[in-house]
Amino acid sequence: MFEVIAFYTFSILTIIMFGIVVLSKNALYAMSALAGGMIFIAGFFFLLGAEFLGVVQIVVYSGAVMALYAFGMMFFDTTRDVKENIHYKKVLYSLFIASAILIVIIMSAPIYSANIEAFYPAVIDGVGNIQMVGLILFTKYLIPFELAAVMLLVSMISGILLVSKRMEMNLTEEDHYEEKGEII
Amino acid sequence: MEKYLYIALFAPIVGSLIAALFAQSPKNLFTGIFTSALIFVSFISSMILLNYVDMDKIVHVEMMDWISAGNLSVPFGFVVDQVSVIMMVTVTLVSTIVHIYSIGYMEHDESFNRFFSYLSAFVFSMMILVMSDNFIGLFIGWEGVGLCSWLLIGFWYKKHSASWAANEAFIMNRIGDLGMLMGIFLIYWNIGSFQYDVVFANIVNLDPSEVTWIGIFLFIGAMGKSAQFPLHTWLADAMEGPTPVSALIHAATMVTAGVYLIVRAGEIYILIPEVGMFIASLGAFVAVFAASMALVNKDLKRIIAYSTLSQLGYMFVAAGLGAYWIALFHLMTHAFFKSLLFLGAGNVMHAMDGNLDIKRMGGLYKAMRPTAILMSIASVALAGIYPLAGFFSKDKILEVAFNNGSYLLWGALFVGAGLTAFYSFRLVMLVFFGEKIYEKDGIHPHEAHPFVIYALTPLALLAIVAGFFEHSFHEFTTQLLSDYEFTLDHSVGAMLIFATSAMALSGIAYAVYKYKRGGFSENIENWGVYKLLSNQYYIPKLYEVAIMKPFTALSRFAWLNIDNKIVDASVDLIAKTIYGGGEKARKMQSGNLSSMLRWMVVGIVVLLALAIFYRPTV
Amino acid sequence: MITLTHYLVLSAILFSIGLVGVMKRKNLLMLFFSTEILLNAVNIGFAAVSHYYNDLSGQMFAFFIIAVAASEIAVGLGLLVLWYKKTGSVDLDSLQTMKG
Amino acid sequence: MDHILSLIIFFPLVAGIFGFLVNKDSIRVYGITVAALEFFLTLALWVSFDGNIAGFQFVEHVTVISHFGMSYHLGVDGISLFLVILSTFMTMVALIGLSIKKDAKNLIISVLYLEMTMVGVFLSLDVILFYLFWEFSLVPMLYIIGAWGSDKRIYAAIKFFLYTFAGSVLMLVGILYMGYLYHATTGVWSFSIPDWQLLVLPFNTQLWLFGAFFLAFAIKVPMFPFHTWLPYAHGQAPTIGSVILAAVLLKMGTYGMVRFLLPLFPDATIYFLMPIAIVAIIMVIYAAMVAYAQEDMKQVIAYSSISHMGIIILGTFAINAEGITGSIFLMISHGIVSGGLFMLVGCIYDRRHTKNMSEFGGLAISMPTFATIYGIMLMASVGLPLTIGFVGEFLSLIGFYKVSWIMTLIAGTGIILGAIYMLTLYKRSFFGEITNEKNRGLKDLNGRELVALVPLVALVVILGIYPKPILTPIDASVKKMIVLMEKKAVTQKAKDFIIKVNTIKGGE
Repeated sequence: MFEVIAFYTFSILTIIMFGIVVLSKNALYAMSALAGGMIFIAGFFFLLGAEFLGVVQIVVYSGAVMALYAFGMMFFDTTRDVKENIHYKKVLYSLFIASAILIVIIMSAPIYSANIEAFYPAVIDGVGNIQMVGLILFTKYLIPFELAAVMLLVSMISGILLVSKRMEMNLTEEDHYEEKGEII
Repeated sequence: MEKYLYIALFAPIVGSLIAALFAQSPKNLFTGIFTSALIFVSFISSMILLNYVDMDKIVHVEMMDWISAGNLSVPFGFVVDQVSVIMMVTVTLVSTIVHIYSIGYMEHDESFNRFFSYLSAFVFSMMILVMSDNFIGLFIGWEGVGLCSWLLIGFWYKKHSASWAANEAFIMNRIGDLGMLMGIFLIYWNIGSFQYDVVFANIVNLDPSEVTWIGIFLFIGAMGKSAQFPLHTWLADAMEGPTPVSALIHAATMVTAGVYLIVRAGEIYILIPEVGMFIASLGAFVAVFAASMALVNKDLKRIIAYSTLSQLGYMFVAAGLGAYWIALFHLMTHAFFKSLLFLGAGNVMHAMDGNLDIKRMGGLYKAMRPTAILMSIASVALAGIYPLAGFFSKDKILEVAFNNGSYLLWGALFVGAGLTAFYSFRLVMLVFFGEKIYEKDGIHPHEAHPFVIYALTPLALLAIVAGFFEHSFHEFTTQLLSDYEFTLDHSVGAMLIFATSAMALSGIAYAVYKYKRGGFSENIENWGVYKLLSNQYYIPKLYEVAIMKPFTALSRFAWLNIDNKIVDASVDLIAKTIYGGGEKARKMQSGNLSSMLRWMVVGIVVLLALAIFYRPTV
Repeated sequence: MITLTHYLVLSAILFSIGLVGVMKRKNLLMLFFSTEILLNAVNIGFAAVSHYYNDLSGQMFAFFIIAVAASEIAVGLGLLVLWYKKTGSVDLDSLQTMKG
Repeated sequence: MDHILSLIIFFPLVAGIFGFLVNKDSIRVYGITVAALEFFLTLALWVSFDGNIAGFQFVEHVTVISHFGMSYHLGVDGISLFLVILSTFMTMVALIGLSIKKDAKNLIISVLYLEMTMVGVFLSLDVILFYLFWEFSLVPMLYIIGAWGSDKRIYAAIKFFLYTFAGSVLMLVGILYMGYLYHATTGVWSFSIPDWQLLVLPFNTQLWLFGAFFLAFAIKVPMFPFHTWLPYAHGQAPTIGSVILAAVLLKMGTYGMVRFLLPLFPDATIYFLMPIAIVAIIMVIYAAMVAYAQEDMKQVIAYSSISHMGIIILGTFAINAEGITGSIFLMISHGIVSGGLFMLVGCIYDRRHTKNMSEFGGLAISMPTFATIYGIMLMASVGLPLTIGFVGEFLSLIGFYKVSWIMTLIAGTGIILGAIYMLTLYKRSFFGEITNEKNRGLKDLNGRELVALVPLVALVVILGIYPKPILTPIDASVKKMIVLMEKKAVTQKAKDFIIKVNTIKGGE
């Protein structure tokens, strides 16, 4: 019973939060709503017994990613409303509807799962989720895991380089004389 | 004897090729003499062969293979038998005389050498035509004479009318050639050979309907070459060529090739009397039809051309009714007197500075007596008066028609005989006697060179005496050709001869009488009949309106409308659609991330829809 | 009882919301937010399948997706900042130099 | 002599590459020398060719991708031998007659590449290799038309390229499917023609594959109604391009028909025989009529090519030894004759810079040699006996007569119409008085042009009188092919038909 209540509560909250993200005109509100939505998603993870994933979700998304966005937003003028000119509204809205309907149809379609077998059973007696995740991550998924690590490292370095002062100076030196409007 | 065969065949082409080397250089008497000499050599060889050929002694050679593919095999083979040797002698004799005559006739022409080259090439083609031992060889000659005829009619190519007439002749002949090819194809697929002997030996085993078709197709070929109705218009126009050409090609030899074909293929036609009857009927029709046009024409050469047409009709009557040796006999005698007539006309034409209107001549007898005598002899022979050559051959044809019970044909030929006599003497009277109208045009006629006249005498001699060889000719040719049996009573035969002679004589008499007294009054030119005849029954006009113009219009329509506007346009339309589609699709690639994202979503939607709704049955 | 289907429908709804965002928003930052929504919608699906089928592979994929998302944001934000410095705008319509 | 075929294919390519190093002034001599050497190589091939063997000779086989059965497989038989010789001969003659000075180096090298691809098409026994050469041949031609053509050259070049390319793409699908079928039947991958010829296909499959291959060949030939690229290509191409296009490239289509359609899909061939024959007849008559309506001398000859190709197709689809042998011979003779005619038009174009017949008239007065050679070529084109044009036309028509006499009669009107448009052309341009003063002082053919044209004239006459050395090898190979077709045919109807058209009724 608790599970049902929790699911619906989280569902409604997540949808609302993400709805705000998509529709809000203020970037700050959108970001805050996104952070909230992430936390609720972590709630789903806990509900599904994926504790490790839930923790990672909160730490990485609500913590690190949001912090990054927050820093990023300092560069922009966030007080101003986001102005967006939308052309071809009819096309746009029909696309919204078509895509939404289709996706829901797919997902709610009876999923035939008879021949899906679990290779890595999630629950073994006496072994917790985090322990299992660790086991699998470092056996079967070792190489992807290492690659993900390298990828994160690379992106970190590139992130730093892109925004760092020296880099910026080089770029502005080259483009100093270009007028801003020309590129548009 | 093979040696003589090769000499007879190849001497003309040697002459032609050597003359061709000088084609672009100025006049060189040597070419004329040289080619004439070689044709004469060919004539001598033919005479030797004529002497040699007898019952069993036929010269038959196979020079080399020509085409062989599948089951088909065509050699260059030549045969000298009773029929071909007659043709060879006739052709080479007339050719020799025409060559010598041309030395005089063409003496002022800048393309003297070229002329002799063409003329000898023609003789060569004609020799192939008559000497070949198979239908394909015949066809080679057939087309070869067509080509030479094209070259020679259009010899004075600067004249629009000459080149037009040349093309007309070639194209009309091609229509016939197609028919002939079809006949040859039919022979091949039924018998598997083109050799005369094989074909004739096996033709009896064929289905009668197939034989009928073969006969019809071959006759279509003959119609083209021999200018039978409705393919006759080219012959009169072909008179644009130099006169010796008209004498040689369009009177004595090439146009008679059709008759030769029917005679040669007699063994086929004997099986299909219905087709033979049709040939004879058409021949009789042409005999009268052409003679009627000759009655009113004012052009010297055209009159003789129509006369030729009419005489070809006579030959076809004989050939169609199965009297092959008579057809061949008339072919030979006709060759002599008709070429004589033409060559005489050439002299007249020269004397009149190229003027051909007989109404502008008259009284030329004084100025050119030998020519007048020669032409008169030829005309008498043509009219068929005893004892000249025409009498023997033409009367025989009438007899055949009567004998066959085809009284209608006989009647037509009988009328034709009268007409022939009339127009021949109308011509003689208007040209040589009466008032000297030419003096008004300030022309001073002069006789041709003496050697030209001398060259013509053998022809005149033959036109007079050839008829007396009838019996030996009959014996000689019927060794090969099937004989024709006369069942007529002697007295009826005599009656017929008398009637025909009377008809011819009265025709002559009427012409002489009428034109002595100044001819017909001018207002007959307003008669409907006169107009009809002088416009050649409006047939050339009809061809122009009903065939040439629609064809040109249709061709232009096919090009401008069908080809450009439908076929090509539809191709271009495809290209334009694709190009236009690309032009429109280019907008998709606006570089705007937002619209790209939208397209991405479209893609996702489409793919998802496919994944859900399209389930291939495995 | 909450079944797998519930989770998948939820995931689909969230994904749709993300798509709407991707299509509608012209602000690059907002676009990033929308991509996050897309990724998280999928993550829920993975986790749910993993739970109901008793197979940890789903969680593993979700985990890697988080890693990818994190690095994407790091690089993406860097570029965005650079772009903003250059043009003073984070509007998508300013990114049209690749017009074909 | 083991690798003579490879040598023949790749010699022009290598020579072409070295051609880049040759000095601009001596490139013409270099090009002619290379083409002449190549021609002598093919002559050597002919000399050592055994005309009594019907199968492939000088076969070279090197496996390239064994996994998919693709190999470097060459061979020559009676059918292809003379087309190869024709290609090298016409290339040589066209190079001798070349009068273009602008960028002559690039042009000559393109022509050498083109020669390689043409020879390659005729010599390949592997279908993939065949397809490669088939497609490669488009590129140099595209360049030749596009770079040295007249005003609308780009349009013409692109049209030529895309049109023929669209057709051959369909053929590629057919090739792949055929390869797949071969694999499915035998378990081995192979793209070699001799292997494919042994594969018996079910009737319905044959129909589809026939369609795919046929369309590619039909566009190349070009058959009505796919012919419209040809007048443009000819009209705009420089003389050398037209010569090679008409003499050789079109023959690739009909060669493909003989090599692929007949032996691979005998039942489909017989099934589609009548519709194709009808189209061919339409093509003969229609093209002849359109040719008659043309103003441009070159267009007349272009359309006459279409008309003659119709006869070739008729001969091919007669399915008897006479017809097919005739059609192959007609390919060769048409190559020589139309090539010669295009060169002649090129000669007058060089002098007057126009090809419009109304500009001419009386050319026989100012250029007698030119008129004579033109006349001989024209007569060969019209199909006069004892010229090269007659033999093929006669055999093709006699072959098809067995299939249908009435259709042969209708197609035979092409002979008449051919005479009409050709003689009209001749009359308009050569006969009459000189009406245009510009035509008065024209120089007659010069030495270079004569050197190029006289061999053509000689061949026209010699092969017209003695075609046997060419007919015999062709005939041997064709007979073998017909036996193969008869054996392979799956339907009784087709078997009966093949036997019927190859027998003479009342023969001994």
